[in-house]
Amino acid sequence: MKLQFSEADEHFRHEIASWLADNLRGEFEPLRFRGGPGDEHMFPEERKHWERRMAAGGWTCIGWPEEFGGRAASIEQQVIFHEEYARAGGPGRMGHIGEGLAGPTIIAFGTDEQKARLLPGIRAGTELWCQGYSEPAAGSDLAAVKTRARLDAATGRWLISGQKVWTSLAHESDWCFVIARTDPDSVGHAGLGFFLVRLRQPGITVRPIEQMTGTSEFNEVFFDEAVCEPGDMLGKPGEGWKIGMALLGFERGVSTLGQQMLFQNELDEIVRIARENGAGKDPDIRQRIADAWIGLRVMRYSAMRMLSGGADGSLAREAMSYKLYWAIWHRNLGKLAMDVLGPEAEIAESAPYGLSRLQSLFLFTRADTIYGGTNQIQRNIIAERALGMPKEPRR
Amino acid sequence: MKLQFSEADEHFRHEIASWLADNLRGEFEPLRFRGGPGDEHMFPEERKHWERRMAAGGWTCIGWPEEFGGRAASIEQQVIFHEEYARAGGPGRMGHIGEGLAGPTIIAFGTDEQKARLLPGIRAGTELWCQGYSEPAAGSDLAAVKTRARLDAATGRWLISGQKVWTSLAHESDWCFVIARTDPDSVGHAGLGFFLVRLRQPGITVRPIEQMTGTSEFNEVFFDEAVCEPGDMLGKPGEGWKIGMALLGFERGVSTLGQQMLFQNELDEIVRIARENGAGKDPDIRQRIADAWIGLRVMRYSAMRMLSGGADGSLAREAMSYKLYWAIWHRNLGKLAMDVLGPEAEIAESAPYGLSRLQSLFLFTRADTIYGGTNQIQRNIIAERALGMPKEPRR
Amino acid sequence: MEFRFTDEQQMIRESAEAFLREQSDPAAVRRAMATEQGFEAALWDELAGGMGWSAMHIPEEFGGLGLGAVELVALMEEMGKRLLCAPFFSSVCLGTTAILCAATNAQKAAILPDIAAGSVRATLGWMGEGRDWSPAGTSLACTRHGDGWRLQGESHYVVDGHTADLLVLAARLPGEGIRVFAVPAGTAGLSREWLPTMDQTRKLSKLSLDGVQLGSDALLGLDQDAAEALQKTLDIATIALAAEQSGVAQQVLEMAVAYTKERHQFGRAIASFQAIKHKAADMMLKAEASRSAAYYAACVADEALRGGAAGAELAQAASLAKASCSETAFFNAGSAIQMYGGVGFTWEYDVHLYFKRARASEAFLGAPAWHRERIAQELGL
Amino acid sequence: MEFRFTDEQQMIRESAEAFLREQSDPAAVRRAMATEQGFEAALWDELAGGMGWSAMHIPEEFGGLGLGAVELVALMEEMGKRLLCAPFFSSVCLGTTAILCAATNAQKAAILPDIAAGSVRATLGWMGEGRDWSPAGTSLACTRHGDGWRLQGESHYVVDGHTADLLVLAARLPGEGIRVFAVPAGTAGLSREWLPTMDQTRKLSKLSLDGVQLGSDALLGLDQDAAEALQKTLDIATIALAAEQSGVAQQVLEMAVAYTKERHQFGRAIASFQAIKHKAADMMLKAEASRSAAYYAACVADEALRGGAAGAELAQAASLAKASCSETAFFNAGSAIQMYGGVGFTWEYDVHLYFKRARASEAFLGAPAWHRERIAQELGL
Repeated sequence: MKLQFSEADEHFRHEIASWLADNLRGEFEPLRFRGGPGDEHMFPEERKHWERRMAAGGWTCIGWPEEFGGRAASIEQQVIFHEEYARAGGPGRMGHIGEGLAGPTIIAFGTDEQKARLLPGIRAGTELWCQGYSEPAAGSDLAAVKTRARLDAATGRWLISGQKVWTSLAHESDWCFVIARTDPDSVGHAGLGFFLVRLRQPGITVRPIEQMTGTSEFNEVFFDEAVCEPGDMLGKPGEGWKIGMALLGFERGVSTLGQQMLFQNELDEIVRIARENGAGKDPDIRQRIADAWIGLRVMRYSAMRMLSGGADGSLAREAMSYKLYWAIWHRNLGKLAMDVLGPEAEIAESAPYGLSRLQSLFLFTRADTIYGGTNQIQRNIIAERALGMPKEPRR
Repeated sequence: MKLQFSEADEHFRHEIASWLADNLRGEFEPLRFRGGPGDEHMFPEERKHWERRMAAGGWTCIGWPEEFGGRAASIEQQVIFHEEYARAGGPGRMGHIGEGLAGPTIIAFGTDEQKARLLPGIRAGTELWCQGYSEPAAGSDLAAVKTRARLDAATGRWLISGQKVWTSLAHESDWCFVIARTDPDSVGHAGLGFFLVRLRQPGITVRPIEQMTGTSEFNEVFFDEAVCEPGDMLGKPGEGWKIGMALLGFERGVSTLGQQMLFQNELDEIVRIARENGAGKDPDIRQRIADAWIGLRVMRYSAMRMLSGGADGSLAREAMSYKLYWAIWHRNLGKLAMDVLGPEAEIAESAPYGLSRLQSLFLFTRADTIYGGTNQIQRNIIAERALGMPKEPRR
Repeated sequence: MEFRFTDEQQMIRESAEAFLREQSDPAAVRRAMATEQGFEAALWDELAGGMGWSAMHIPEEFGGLGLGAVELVALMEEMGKRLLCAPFFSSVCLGTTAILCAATNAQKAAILPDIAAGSVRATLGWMGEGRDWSPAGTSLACTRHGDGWRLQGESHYVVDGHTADLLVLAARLPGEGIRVFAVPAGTAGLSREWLPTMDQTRKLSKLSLDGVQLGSDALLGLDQDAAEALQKTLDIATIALAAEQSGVAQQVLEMAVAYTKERHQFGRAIASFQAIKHKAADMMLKAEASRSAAYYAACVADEALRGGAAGAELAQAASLAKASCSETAFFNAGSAIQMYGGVGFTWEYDVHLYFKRARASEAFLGAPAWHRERIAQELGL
Repeated sequence: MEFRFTDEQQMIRESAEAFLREQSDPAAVRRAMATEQGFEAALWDELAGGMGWSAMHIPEEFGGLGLGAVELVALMEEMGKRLLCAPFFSSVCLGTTAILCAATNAQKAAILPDIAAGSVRATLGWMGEGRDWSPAGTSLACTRHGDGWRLQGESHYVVDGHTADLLVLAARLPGEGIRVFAVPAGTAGLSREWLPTMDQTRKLSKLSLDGVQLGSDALLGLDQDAAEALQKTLDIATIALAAEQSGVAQQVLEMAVAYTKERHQFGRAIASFQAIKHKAADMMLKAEASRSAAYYAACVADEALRGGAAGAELAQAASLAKASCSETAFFNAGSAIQMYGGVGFTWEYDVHLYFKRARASEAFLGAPAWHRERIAQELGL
């Protein structure tokens, strides 16, 4: 066990840092430190350009195998990439769902044809993805999916009908992956399929959800006999649950490190304000800042431990608590930001309801403990899967 | 709504304060501030004498109706009594189960004969009571009572067999009230009886339980065809649950005020130490002491609100949260005491394992959130009975 | 000692409950909060003039109803439940209380009848940009100027300051403590700026005073240090705000419990899961405790207003109530969002309005840690 | 960066796990804790001499195994799981580390081989009766006396001080900072008193030094301020103690989960109730976080012992690990008692032993709030 990076890794660090210094400037200067959680609706077009600039520099999908355009970067290199990207204030990635979720899932479960056809667009930053998991009646109960997929025998197309919700960036994306029920008589985990669906088609309507911030990062996506072309299903009918679970595993992989760096930027800003406005002299604030600092360090090393586990999207026993940990940590950070700001925390940037970054952070962090599985669901998962405690009796 | 006591009440305050000043001295001096929770095993004989002195002065069972030897003291007067008793350092009452639980239950559910026969001994401080509620396999699940009572048709006696646990002062008491199953085929709340049983008889064995403090306030009580004489059953077979629930209601009545005054003494001691040893300059300790002070005030006024509710042992909706509140508060106080003591908290008073009062407090408070219904059970009760949330489905 | 509402108090409370349920429903709240003014004039006229709420704790000799802090607290609790958008807290709890605590009888006779009638709305400004909510945080400066006074500086976080008719302003007289002034809205040199806030249901403003000239009669009370009167005002207003938060805490509990009884997941109403039930139980635990804290503090405030002995506990009682109710309102509102799940996070559902109010009120007049430190000082630590 | 145990470290860990499961079972713990000495000599001989654990982080040139803090942490974690009663923490983590940090090479060569072999047990005394666990809390006074030194005063809370062979003692030289001395147990003027403790599984003592005369060679290192060496020692020992707590936290979690799977109430294993499951989940959350904290801190301590660059983070790492692991161990042990219910409160069940150890270790070397404040200072607040 050791903390130092190898010389080769430090060379890699220099490479990405230099590239960012050379490229995150000029037209991209206004994107620095923007587009993160709670700010995802900002500068979408500019961030799409940035995605393509990243791709041109060979900095998208660096963890992918080389045969799919990646660098097969080691865990250490991916850590370094995310550190340097965040340090430079790299904007929230428009392509992160494709790079971090859709791509790895296609690599793991797709046919050669699907890989050849779908991966290049992700790698090039030209095709953006969003996810269709949650449904209105099945928030944390993923197995309660009601969206249906019907095979049109004449055309070989799957026709998808139903509704997904909490889909971020749906209005900016080209593709959506959708879990839908292929067997109308099935319940729970069985009878689901995993579909790759083009968003820009008549059968799909995207409706933004206005959040408590007054902004709309999330959407409802309505499917009315939306077409999934032949060859765009991943795996076989009935494998949807298995593929979906693996995807959730990828979600908690390396991308968490990028998230941590955003957290570090947020914490740094809060510490800076506390130093400047006198809040840092308040003993209660001092304790809470120290606690936040501890929590972030712990997250970093927990992620490192976690990443030394399986690379197939399966989660080590220890990794199951990660989502719960960061969600609570981040929610506390949002509150801390307000308390450090003091009376000024209440004042918005502009009328009618233009919130400051830290205000958005504060409000958005209330969603962290809900989406991707509520804290309650996470605790169930930990208790049942990691600790082997019995499931609750069903009625 | 007002805070002041009436002139008559203030006169009453003077009366009890004077009596205590005149009587809690001499032979009783060593009892001051002793015998509270975690210290209940101390000075049992001396405290029995004190109980009789109290009775002689007319200061036992003051809330009982005058016809049973009480003073029919108003809620306000009972508040005052407990305040002054605690202020004077009155010792933990040996007779509190009789006065606060058995007596009111007999008054509410007993026959005239039972009242005439049983109440005077409680009032006089000569007959001490303990309670037989919990069982080893039915900790928080009171309805899972397995102790059986069989009617001996020849003698009219009930013969009781089974085991109770967590019975405090059993080795010092004359009587025990016992909930036992009269109908061997019954389950849950049905088929229970409420029995008044003499402890000193061959069918009963009391075995102390050694606690984490190294002391033994609690006992296991084994019943092997123990005799409940004809006429010593309270109510009818099948009414045990109803009576037991009412008794639990009495438990959360006026006696809570006496408990609060003990809490006040504990808090005062902790504040005194914090002033003396420098802990009071520590911002974290300051916050926690203030929080404890707030909590105790809140308890006082919550109890006052609660006591303005039903006098029949039934609990107002608002009162249901009281046990949970004080248990958590007291547990936090125990930890606070240790942290105020600092490094010295670890040092015991004497070898081999003689703990200081605050150490005992700290360890004992871990039981507060367990006995009398765990915190988890309390939350169930609040959610289901006060908030009307659905019961969990049974398997 | 009687620790329940009198019949009259109970009646006031019930009529407030009925009135607000009708008049301050979510639609009304959303209408009012979207405006810069922050309230609908017709509603104010009805509750102030019609219901007499603005006259509540003004003595009868000054045109009021002669009631006290317990009644104020009962109203504020109900207002919290319905997130009432109206200048009640600013005009009645802050402005009126300041006049009651600081002014001479002659001044009270001159000013209070209009406030009681609801035709004049007052507010209180004292603090600067700092973090100190006590009189020590007073930011405006005053100097003697001829027969009268001159005020200079800024007053921050003034509730409804941009719409109030009468601004009660505390100012620092160098070397001589605090003075409190009654400044009409139209006074020359006074400019008022509405500041949009995260909680839209209560409006804040910033006042700038550039060489404002006031006559000698603008000084409330005598020409002596008014720090104590200001502190008393703030403590009483703190208790009122705490009571409002106790109403918020209770309301979000009821909303969340109702929602979880309806919402089904995993084949059951989610209210049947222990995780949800125990959260609700903790919310109720805190809500009940906070209510006790608010009622106790109300009794103390009542005594303080009437000059009774228990008024000596005012600072402790205010800090106790604020720490308890603030923490509870925030905890309960946050927990309610969690219990609602995804929809709790939308603009469409009302729970975020309560959450934002809970946060704003938690900070206003001092956060829990600030009040606990105040108690620690009172305890001689 | 590699954040997993090497194969060799993993082997050390697994052999410790197997050894302690056998040798430090509850019966052995209860036997040892009931004595004044607090450990069984045969067990010490086996784990020190036999297993070589007392040689772990002593360089090979001084008779040790030449391993480092990561190995120490791996051992301490396993010891925490089994509540080992032995002077490992006192002799290896405190005493030996102090010598490693403070002594000259010649002194190390003279002292360490016996410690490595387990034939000499050391400990460290520095603090007085106060609440300051840093070198600033040093209570003994030393003065130069002829060629040598004279020590006067009391040293409190000395782990195993009444049974150690060699007492490493920090003392204050007025105006010149701290000096560290190696004082053999039999030295004239030194008296040692065992103090019974609430946690019986680790023994504390008080040392009284009344004009203790020492030769010049008793001073460890040069005649210059040793505050930095003492601080480094304390930080490394703090990290070791934190690791032990992480073991305690993990063990009580496993015990409580196993118990609740067996215990039936309301017709179900209580482990099937969400209230129990979610508490267990929170315990695991904290246990995992604490393990990450301890391992990270172990890497930093390793660097610090070897003089590497990351050693500069030592103070932060120690405080991070202690705050995290202390809070977790106490939370988990307390939660475990709650999950056991009534029996968790009895002497008969073992969970109270863990609870008491958790509390004692939480306070020792500084409670979480103390360490968080230290981090706040490091962050420039």
